[in-house]
Amino acid sequence: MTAQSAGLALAIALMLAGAIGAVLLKEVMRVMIALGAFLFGVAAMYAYLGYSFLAIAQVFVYVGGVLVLMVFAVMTARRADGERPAIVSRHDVGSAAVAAGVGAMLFLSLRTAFGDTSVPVSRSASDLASELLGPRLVAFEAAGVFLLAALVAVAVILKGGEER
Amino acid sequence: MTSFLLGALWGVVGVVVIAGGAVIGVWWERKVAGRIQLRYGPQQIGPAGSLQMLADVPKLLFKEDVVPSGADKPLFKYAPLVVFAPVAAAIAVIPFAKGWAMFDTAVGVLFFLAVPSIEVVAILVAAWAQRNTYSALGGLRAASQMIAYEVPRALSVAPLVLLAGSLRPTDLVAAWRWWWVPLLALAFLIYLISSIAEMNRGPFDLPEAESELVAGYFADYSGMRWAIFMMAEYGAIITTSLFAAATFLGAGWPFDGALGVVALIVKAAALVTLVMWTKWTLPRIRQDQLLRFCWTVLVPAALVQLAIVGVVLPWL
Amino acid sequence: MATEELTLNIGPSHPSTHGVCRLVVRLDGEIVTHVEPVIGHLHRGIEKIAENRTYLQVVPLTDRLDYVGSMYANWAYCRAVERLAGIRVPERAEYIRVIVCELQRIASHMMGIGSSAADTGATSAFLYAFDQREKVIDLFEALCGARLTYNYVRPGGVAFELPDGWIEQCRAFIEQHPSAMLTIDEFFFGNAIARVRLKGIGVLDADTAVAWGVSGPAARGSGVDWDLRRDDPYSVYPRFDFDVPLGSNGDCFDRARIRLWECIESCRIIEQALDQIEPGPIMAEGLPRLLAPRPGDAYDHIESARGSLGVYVVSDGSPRPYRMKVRSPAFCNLAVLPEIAVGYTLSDLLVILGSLDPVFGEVDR
Amino acid sequence: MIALAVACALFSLGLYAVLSRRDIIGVLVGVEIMLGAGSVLLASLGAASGASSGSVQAIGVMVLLLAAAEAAVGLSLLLSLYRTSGRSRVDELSEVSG
Repeated sequence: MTAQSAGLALAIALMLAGAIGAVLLKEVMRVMIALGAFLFGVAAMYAYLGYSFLAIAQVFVYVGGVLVLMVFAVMTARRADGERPAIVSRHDVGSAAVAAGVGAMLFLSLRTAFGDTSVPVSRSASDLASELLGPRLVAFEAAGVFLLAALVAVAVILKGGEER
Repeated sequence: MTSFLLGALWGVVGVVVIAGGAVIGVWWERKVAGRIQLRYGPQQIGPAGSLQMLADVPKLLFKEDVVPSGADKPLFKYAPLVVFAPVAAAIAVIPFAKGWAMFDTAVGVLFFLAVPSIEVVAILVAAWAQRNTYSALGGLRAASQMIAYEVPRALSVAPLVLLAGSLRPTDLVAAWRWWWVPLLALAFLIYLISSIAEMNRGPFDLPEAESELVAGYFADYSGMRWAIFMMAEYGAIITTSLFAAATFLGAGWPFDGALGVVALIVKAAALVTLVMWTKWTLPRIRQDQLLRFCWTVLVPAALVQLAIVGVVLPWL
Repeated sequence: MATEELTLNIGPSHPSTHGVCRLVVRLDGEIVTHVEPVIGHLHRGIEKIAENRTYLQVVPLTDRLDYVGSMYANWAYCRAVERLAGIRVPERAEYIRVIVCELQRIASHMMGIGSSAADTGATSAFLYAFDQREKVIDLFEALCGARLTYNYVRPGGVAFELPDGWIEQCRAFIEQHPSAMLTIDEFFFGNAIARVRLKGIGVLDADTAVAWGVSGPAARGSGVDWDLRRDDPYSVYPRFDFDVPLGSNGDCFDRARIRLWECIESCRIIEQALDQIEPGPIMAEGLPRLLAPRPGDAYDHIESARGSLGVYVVSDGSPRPYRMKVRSPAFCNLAVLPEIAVGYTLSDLLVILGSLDPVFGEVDR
Repeated sequence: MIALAVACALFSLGLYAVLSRRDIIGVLVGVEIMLGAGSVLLASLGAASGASSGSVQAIGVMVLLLAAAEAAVGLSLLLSLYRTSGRSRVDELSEVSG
């Protein structure tokens, strides 16, 4: 086993274990930790594929931003009552079947698009910059506008809650 | 496989360097604080009390490992390790010499900046696991502060990246010229301030504010687990100072080779002392003032610095 | 991101409660919406114990009231007893009392300033203040052998003559003290962070201060021009020339900084007293071994470091006081805390508490 | 091919969370997992097809930004809901306005 395949195995194990935990665990903080493991695994996957910039950005934005925000929300929303907050779920065969079916469908339809996954070479961040500011400038700007809109939405929602 | 082993070896070296540095750092901090506060600091064990910490480590190891009855046991036990790990990881990308770092990657600067975000999650989990109101407040303070100060910290490093045209720390060292120091003085200052806030040190030590929150996010920890939090704090001081010394202050300049490493360590030690000096001189700022300072002073100043570098860049 | 109110118990054992006080705080986010000091953790029943001790035996009990300023409680109690028994105190004893009590004011204010500094996280300023306090306590140690509970002022005079060289030591201290105060003023009160932490925090207006019976530096910080040393002169105070520093905003900054200027004024008083003091007896003559004043009652008050400290003593003709009651300035000052702390943050709450400088030995008695 | 299988499995897991969780935070976690699965798929597809690294990373960064915005809005909904009702069930979302 080479170091690289070990890395791939680690990334996949992290992603799967994290996702399973995040879906099935009950206690909310453990769900968050499982989600953190999943996000980390995705970063590891990116790193394995050679997208090191994307991997770091994943850690930066997801782990440092989104996950912290979620934990923060959990703590502010339910720290006072003292009980161990659990996430209520309604496990049933139907939703499991639907989820599995969608997954299988995805797999079958995309199977042909994949050749044999080649081990990629290292890629630098500067071609990302030229890509973002060149052909995909419109999308980049649109993302910026979208983020701004999201910020405004957050402010409006929280304000509305306060007034109540 | 060999590269894997090599990586593991460097990992061990990094942890040892951080742990050893933390032990020296605690001693040094006590001496610096003593000097500032009209006291001596440790002076009984070893020359100038330098072996005091060696006496303290066994004490911490053998102290009872108290887990509060209401705590979430597994989270409580392992959160400190997750607090420490990213700090130790950060040392990997620091260019100790021209063209050499333990883990020389093309996105090293980003790596260095992203690492504390993992620490934030771990701190929040630790704060949560204790089920203590003080620690919860401390954790929330830590999270809001660390996320907010990531912005000016990243912005203050951006001019370096612009000048060097690379995110690889060793490239930054190679591209460094002496006139970067006056040009980037503002960025350096912002980097230092936001790093101090990022690692929850005085005057931004609100998350552990002794006079308000007792010890904040690690209020209920004792013994070695508490010591790991301290090690993470000192590790953060050390890596931050090393990074600043390597990138803003030109690493080993004016020397090369082994002498250059010594010069780097001397510069970093001076920065560590500066950080301690700041803590022991200044009062503690308040949470709302802290965040206002970040958004109204540091971020605009960092943007101004970035603009200045952007304007002069074409003529360099 | 405020959601619901959070109840937080601060103390009774907490780094910033300056003794054993419990604050029940309700927080909305970090904003204090309600605060209630729960006192009594240090209640030892001193007033009741005093009813079973002779008049002289009560003096050590008064040491334990305000343990940061024992001399004051000694003196206030002795003045009440002297008034009750009609004892005339020799002039030299009065001078010594003034000197030690002004030194005590410095020592106590160093604690007050130091805790204001420590509450805002300026541990070095705290130690600078404590360095000065240490010097005063060394003087007291030379005088009576004790560093905290002096038992020095006794009914009729003081316990011991000044030791040889003490006056010179004292002069040396008051010579360096004002400049040390200016250093602290520059180092702590001049610091930008300390200013934003203290200014405009816990504002107490003059009317509220009077209405709640707040006295001492806490009231003078709000501009209440009231100092018993000048407005109800006792002992030899009318012979000294001194000013009463006043604040204007009634915030934590003024309350803390007033103490600094009061220390400098205290140095002026001590200097004049050292110049004027003359040899003579230090204890009233012809005192009986066992004081048993005629039935009656007496009240006397002095300006302690915390405010108007009064002692009321009732005698039924026996050698033990029938009743002793202390009017404690720390208690009255603490009572105003809920009035001035609501609406500020948790961090401010502890700074406000520190700026009132309560000593719980005196609050709980 | 492994990457594709893993991504599809992750997507199913995320979808299952969205379907079965009754709590907004659980649903959000599910959505994050689905987004993550999509990005992994995209990245591995890009690597396999030999697309230019810049374009793959650019799209990845876009997804990242969208996910961050989604989380922010979702969490503010959660807090607002929690504030009004003290609970955070999905069923109650229909009653939130403003």
